[in-house]
Amino acid sequence: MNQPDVTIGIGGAAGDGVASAGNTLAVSVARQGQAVFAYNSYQSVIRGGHSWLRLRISAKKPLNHGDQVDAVIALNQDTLDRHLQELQAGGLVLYNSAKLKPRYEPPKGVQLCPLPVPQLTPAYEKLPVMQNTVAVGAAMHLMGLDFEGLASVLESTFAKKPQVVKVNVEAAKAGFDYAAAHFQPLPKQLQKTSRKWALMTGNELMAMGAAFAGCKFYCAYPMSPATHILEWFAGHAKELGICVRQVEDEISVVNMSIGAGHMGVRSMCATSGGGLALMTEAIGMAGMIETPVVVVNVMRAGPSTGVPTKTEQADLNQAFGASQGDFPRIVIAPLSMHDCFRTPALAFNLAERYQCPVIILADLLMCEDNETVDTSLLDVDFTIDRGELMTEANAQFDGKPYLRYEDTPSGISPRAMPGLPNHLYVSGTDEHDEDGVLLSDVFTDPVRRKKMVDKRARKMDTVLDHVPAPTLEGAVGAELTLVGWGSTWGVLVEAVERLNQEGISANHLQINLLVPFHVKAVTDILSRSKNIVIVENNFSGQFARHLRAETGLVARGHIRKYDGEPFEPKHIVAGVKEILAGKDLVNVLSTEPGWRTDHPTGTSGDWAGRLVGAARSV
Amino acid sequence: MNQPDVTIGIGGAAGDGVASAGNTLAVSVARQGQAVFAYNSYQSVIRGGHSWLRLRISAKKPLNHGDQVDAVIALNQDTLDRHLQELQAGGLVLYNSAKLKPRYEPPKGVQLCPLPVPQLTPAYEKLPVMQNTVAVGAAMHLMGLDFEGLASVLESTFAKKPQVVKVNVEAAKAGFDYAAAHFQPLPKQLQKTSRKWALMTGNELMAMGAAFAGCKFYCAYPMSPATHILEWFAGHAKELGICVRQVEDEISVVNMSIGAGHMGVRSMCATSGGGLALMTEAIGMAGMIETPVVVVNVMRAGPSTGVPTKTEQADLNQAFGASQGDFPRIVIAPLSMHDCFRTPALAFNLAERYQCPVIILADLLMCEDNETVDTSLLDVDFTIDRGELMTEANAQFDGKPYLRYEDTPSGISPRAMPGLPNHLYVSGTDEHDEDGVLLSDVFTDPVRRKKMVDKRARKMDTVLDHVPAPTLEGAVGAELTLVGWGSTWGVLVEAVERLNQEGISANHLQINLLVPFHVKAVTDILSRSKNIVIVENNFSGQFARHLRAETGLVARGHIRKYDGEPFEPKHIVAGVKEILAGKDLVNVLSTEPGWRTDHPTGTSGDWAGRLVGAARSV
Amino acid sequence: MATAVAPKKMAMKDFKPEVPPDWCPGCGDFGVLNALFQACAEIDLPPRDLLVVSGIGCSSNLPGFIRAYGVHSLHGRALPFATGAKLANHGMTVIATGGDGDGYGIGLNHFIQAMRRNIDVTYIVMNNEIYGLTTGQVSPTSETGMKTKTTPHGNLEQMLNPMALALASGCGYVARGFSGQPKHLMKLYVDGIRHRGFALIDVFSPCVTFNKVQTYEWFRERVYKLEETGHDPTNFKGAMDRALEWGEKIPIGLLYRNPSPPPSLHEQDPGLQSGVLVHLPLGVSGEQRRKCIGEFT
Amino acid sequence: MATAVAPKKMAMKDFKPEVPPDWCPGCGDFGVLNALFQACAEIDLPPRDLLVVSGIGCSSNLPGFIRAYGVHSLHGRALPFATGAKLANHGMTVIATGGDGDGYGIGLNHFIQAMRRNIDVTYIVMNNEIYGLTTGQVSPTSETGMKTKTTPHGNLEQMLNPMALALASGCGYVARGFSGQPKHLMKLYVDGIRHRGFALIDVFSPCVTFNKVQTYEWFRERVYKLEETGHDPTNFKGAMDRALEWGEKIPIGLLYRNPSPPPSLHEQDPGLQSGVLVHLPLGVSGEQRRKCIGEFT
Ligand SMILES: Cc1ncc(C[n+]2csc(CCOP(=O)(O)OP(=O)(O)O)c2C)c(N)n1
Ligand SMILES: Cc1ncc(C[n+]2csc(CCOP(=O)(O)OP(=O)(O)O)c2C)c(N)n1
Ligand code: SF4
Ligand code: SF4
Ligand SMILES: [Mg+2]
Ligand SMILES: [Mg+2]
Repeated sequence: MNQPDVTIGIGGAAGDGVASAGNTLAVSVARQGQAVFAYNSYQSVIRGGHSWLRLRISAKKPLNHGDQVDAVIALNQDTLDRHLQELQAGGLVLYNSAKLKPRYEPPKGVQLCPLPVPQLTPAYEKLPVMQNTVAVGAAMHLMGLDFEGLASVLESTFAKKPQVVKVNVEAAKAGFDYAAAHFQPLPKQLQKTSRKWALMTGNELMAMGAAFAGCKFYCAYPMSPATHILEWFAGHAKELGICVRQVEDEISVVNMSIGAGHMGVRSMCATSGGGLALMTEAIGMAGMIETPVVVVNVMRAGPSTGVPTKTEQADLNQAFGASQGDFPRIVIAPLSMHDCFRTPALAFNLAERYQCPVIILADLLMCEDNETVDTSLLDVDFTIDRGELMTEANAQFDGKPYLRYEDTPSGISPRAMPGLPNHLYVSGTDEHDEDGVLLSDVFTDPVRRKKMVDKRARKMDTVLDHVPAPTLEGAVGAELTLVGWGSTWGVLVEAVERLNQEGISANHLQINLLVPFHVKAVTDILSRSKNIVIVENNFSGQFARHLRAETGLVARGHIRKYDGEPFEPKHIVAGVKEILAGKDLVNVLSTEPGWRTDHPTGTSGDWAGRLVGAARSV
Repeated sequence: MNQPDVTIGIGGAAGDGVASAGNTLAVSVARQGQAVFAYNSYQSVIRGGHSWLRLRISAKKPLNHGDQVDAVIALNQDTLDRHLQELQAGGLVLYNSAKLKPRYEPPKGVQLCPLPVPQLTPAYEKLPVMQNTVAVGAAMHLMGLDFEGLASVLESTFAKKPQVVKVNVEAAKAGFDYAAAHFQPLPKQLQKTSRKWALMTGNELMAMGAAFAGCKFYCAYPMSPATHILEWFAGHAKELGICVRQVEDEISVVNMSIGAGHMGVRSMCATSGGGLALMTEAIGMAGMIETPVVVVNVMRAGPSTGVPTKTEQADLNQAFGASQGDFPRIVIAPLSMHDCFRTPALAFNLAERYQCPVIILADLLMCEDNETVDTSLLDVDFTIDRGELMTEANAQFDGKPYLRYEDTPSGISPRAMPGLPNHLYVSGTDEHDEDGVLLSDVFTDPVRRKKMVDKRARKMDTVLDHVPAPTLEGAVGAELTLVGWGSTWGVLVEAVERLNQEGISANHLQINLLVPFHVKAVTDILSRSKNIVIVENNFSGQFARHLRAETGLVARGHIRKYDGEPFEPKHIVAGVKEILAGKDLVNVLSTEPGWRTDHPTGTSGDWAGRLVGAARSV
Repeated sequence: MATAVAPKKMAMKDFKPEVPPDWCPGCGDFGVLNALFQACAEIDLPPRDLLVVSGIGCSSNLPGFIRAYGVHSLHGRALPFATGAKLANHGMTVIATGGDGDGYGIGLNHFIQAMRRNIDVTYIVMNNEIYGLTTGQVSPTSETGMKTKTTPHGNLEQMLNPMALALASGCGYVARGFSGQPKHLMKLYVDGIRHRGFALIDVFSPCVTFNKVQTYEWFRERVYKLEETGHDPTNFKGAMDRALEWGEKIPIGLLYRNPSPPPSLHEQDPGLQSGVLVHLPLGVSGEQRRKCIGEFT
Repeated sequence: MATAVAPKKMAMKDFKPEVPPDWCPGCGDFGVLNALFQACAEIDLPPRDLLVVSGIGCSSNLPGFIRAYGVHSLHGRALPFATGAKLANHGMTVIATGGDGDGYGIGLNHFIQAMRRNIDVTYIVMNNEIYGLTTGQVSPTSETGMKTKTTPHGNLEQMLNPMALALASGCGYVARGFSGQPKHLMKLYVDGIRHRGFALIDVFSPCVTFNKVQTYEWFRERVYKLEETGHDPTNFKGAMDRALEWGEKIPIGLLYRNPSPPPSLHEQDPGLQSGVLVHLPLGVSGEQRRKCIGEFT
């Protein structure tokens, strides 16, 4: 980390244009070779409320959104009031002085940067959102970047309305120049590079990765935070020749996806927890009829409807326990946004090779937020392994009856694509024999029943050979091993660096394949660890339990978070210190002043006359 | 076990009257103070096929169906052919000599007992099913019982048709007398006692137990093997004042049940695995809005549709992982049929005290089969604990606003029955504050969010105080501890006796409360055990995994079965011996000759021309 | 009961909550809610005797915005929840509310079966022909050809017709309102709540943020009141004709009311003949118990 | 492809499987199946081009009893499975089969949406007005008052009317047959399979074991053929009138056929314009890839 990084927070109400200002800024810095990691904390209202977008920007790719803002762009008074206090010496806040005024004393050393927007752009009078453009222009300067990147972004954004381009570019330039003339630049100045970044969300990466890996059928029912996968697919269906359907519910979604997978296309669907609950019955069907299907679950804070706009990692139990009975399934949790891009390809290969359902456990943090990914990592040809699939191109007919569920040594039975001559079969969710004929309709047949259970289960024997085992990151022999799974990878990498800087020697193991589990590899690594600390974004420690069930390993300490906000490096560092001081479980909490919320009925504040009806008699 | 026991197998096709003959016999022996344990192996066809009902009869209550038949009543030729070979010296087979003829040599010492039915009852000519009555009469004699019990049963069975009573009683008597005159009685002769037994299935016991414990709302969608709970309730709804509804699907079932529970009635529903999958989303809702509801899952052999008429214990993962996120739930597996009767009362008390969903994990074996239960164990007043429920009778209004989700020290928030004055509230599946107002709609509120998760979770802290910990059965310090859960209790009790008789010192721990888990009590017991052997009726060892996850304990050996047929004591004894000989996993299999099935397309036999279409070209 | 409550005439304000709705300014659902306040006052229904159950969606936030007992259940499950609640305590008035996605998408099966079942629940559907809360995807009531985030080339499916489905499913009270006509809507509510049995009130309730086609203006140009045309709501075939009308002119008002409605479910259910379930003593008498056991001896 | 197959005229025997159906002797489903053999032969459909998808129930065992590609899926889910299959390979003929519980109970939502969606699937429902496989519980099509194992005091719900629902849902081919009239039924199948788009054929298929009311005789006394009455199946309102008929006389035959049917879903879906999905090359071209990435730079 020899490159400086700057974190800018943009806040406003829904409708104030937080997202678009953030996007303009992010793409502009990306065009100057900066990498970005964004985190947007927002509210489940369509208009109004508060939205707080943090962009961490650096020439060296940031792996998380950091834990300290350097600059704030306040689009409304509320933002100014909430977040001013979060800044530290050297930090600054940009705001439209014609509209907003700080109501608190800024922390020591924090620079107030009022922008006289009406003077800077005449367009403001009719288009109040021009204040955003001015502020973005100013921010570019204060970070030490050039103006050109921003101009080119504004040009492409408004490509269809040339007059608007001009006004915006002028306003941005005015902001840029005004900042140069009136404000102190940030202490950390960014360096331009020539790297090419694409700014994308995990959802977009997941969708694009799936399409590149041969997904031909995508079906979904809208559900946050997975909806954008559907929207990306819908927008690209025609040009890429993919059938994309929104249907009546998640039950229909998964059954259609399995139906399509059964016919021989690569088929995927996505949802979040409650939708996955509805899909579980059919996931068992896919296990039983041995149909490849990929089901993405973008986790959000539960239980039940929970907090739809907040992140969590608490659906591992659900994925593990999806559907009744024992059957082969694979569960993978991508570790980063780039991993969101690669995971569908892996999932399809495994689903087709092992003819079973594959569940991808992603989460809101990685799927809804934006990150820059090196474009060269995206422009790749995925290896496509369709497993033992018999098509018109490769099928041999030897005159022998075709056994769809043949009891082979590997447990994998060559699968004929329906429509093939000489390979008729029936796939049934009842227990069936090798030829597909139901065993459930005979009186009883313990021998054949057992044979078929064993055959299916045997397929899992070789999965681990096809998925690299996790490896220890950092120094072997460190005092402390942090263990995480899924999206916490980026925050843990940085936490480990900081711990080491602070003299606490730590290394790191991140798990992506949850079922089946790399028992041997993980045990080998962790049994050599001096102190294991498991970090996960849920209440009960679902992964810790899974690890113990699989390997018997018990951690020395646990750091958990289930307050809706994601981990930041500082939480982990603080948690580790508490554990080293003797605690075994640390539930960390986000407590930034900006996150203090005025509860509509004020449970912890003043009650009088505000509580839902109950206080009045009926 | 100083009382002899006799096992009679009755076999025939669906439509031959196997069940009614078995029922007549069972109730007749019960009226002479004999206890019965029945197991019916049947086929998922409505007519034809084969059905094989085994009744184990003794003055001392048998805890399982045993592993050896002493006598066979063959209602058709198929039964005679299949099951004759299962008999051992001293055994006998009864059949209608006018219709059937043994086609194999009987095993040595087995008595053939042909009944010349047409001579014994003139009614046979018009009513072929009279052969059953004759055979049952004969069997009564051969076991050493009186005729009276049988006569009284026939009288009550045909109470509405007096002519039929006469004919049946005469036919039964003729069979009884013919046997006395022509056949050797069974070597083991039963002794009459004066105990009172009710012959019931676990489903009936579960339904009745629920009704006695105050269930006022029962809703279901038919699904084997849980359907009979619905049928019992439907038959008793009117007289007992219970609302019983069959509705469109399991999603509707569970949501209605929760709706009813929310209003303040004790509400239950039941299904099997695939239905439970559909219910999982709403189980999470009950957890979040803190509504008591009891959900019964009668497990059958899976995965997916699986083998609907066969038993298994493979839905533990599903129950544990039902729905997304972390929330309090309770999972209980009854240990016996009598326990099926008691469990709903326990479940309701826990559900209401802790305001959470309770899942009862029963299985086909215990729920569909008949067993005698001492009537004095059924005629009891259950203690009803409604927890902190505020009704018009007990609610105090102190003028303060009512907080439905008040953050109390126990985590339990007093629950007002809707309709109460001054206690209006909204229950939402979104995260909400103490007053019920949504937290998900505020910007973010890490502090309150965490508070509410903690509050809900804290409720589970005292559950273990209200459910007795499991206790070790048998000699402390035995060489071997068998550990089972749920319905295997009865077979394990007998297996332990036999092992001890054979000089293998063993004791036994049976678990009924799965979530939360009696970690301390179980660890205390098992950490003192020399060798743990876990017995469970599934492929992957779901309980063994659960035990390890909860306690870290790993067994020396595992005995598993997943062939559709239930464990018998002999399987356990044999399994233990293999483990003592060094194996760590023994998958036992039912291999009685009677269970050999002629597969419709003969996977393991002759193929020619029988296989589904594939062999012919299209 | 701790506090005796003097009977009094309810007014709109008695139903207005402390928590202000967080719908977008101008959202049609405000009109739906206001008319409901009025209808409840009109019926003189004490809030404590009212249960409002919803699913998930913008519209389904409604129970949080009315002073009554409320449940904000799962997406698509308002009707089964409401059915269980009504059967458990048929002394309470039960209203179910939700959106077009909630009721006609994921919850469609329950909708149809609830009508067949004739449960005494009033169902108010805020039909904005879009998925609002998830920010603008196609709904079952979106018109064919409509471009949404998930149908960028236009919706290929035929619009679902809730009026015709309700008639075909034996619903005894079938009405449609428009949130831009709150007085008219209020009347439909009052009659619907008073109707013994299932009552459907589908309400055109514009989503000002995501549906730029079916706006207030769009509806205002098209809707006409059946009450002003001499339509006979007891004539089933006439109602079906009106139900199929869509385009230049769209009818609102009471399409159909069964002139001889069958009893509602709770009036017939054998188990409910002994009284309101929540008020029955729990468990069974010793005599009943022994009778039940005796059947198995 | 290994073996070249000479085109030939299909006969009933080509569809008869080696596994004999295990329905109860006399079950109506035998007639349903036989008529299907005939229809497939009539259409001259090679078994390998036919996919038969069912749910769970006695009736849903059908795919095991016909030589074709088959799927015996989940209870209530035949239509979504069939829809996914058809969209993945629209070169195949897809027939979905099942029972009244499967299609009109647990699967009702999918049924209605499939009709709106106009997926080119022929749906054959063996309607015995009872749950057969689970041994005799009430079904959505059981008559009001019917006593079953779960309605010992009589069914309280109104019978679901699949014909009226199909019409209200925009189904372009709505027919009803009787398994006791296999020739007539066969003709309905042939036309239904040939219909471009969703086709419903509801078949009265008596359950001889559990439905002692709606027997062969019961139906024989009541059914009459629309084809013999001059009924015009292209007249929607006339069809609705017929759909509502139930009692002494019950119509069978083609109730409705849309005279100008819209294209079916696979003909319109933007993603399917490049061809049959299963035959498209997997993945995307380098050019397409770079275009997709470029949108984010
Ligand atoms: C099982 C499940 N699937 C999906 C969602 C996500 N979701 C929430 S609201 C909604 C649709 C809202 O549309 P509608 O019911 O029309 O209500 P509106 O917001 O338009 O008022 C969806 C799909 C969910 N909450 N649960
Ligand atoms: C999710 C689920 N719920 C319940 C069942 C049990 N089940 C199997 S078939 C059936 C109903 C059968 O009725 P129908 O569809 O009319 O077919 P029929 O047997 O009458 O032909 C039911 C409820 C199931 N298999 N899956
Ligand atoms: S998004 Fe639409 S439906 Fe939702 S609150 Fe806003 S205007 Fe209303
Ligand atoms: S139970 Fe009924 S539907 Fe099922 S096979 Fe027998 S007759 Fe047919
Ligand atoms: Mg809507
Ligand atoms: Mg049926």
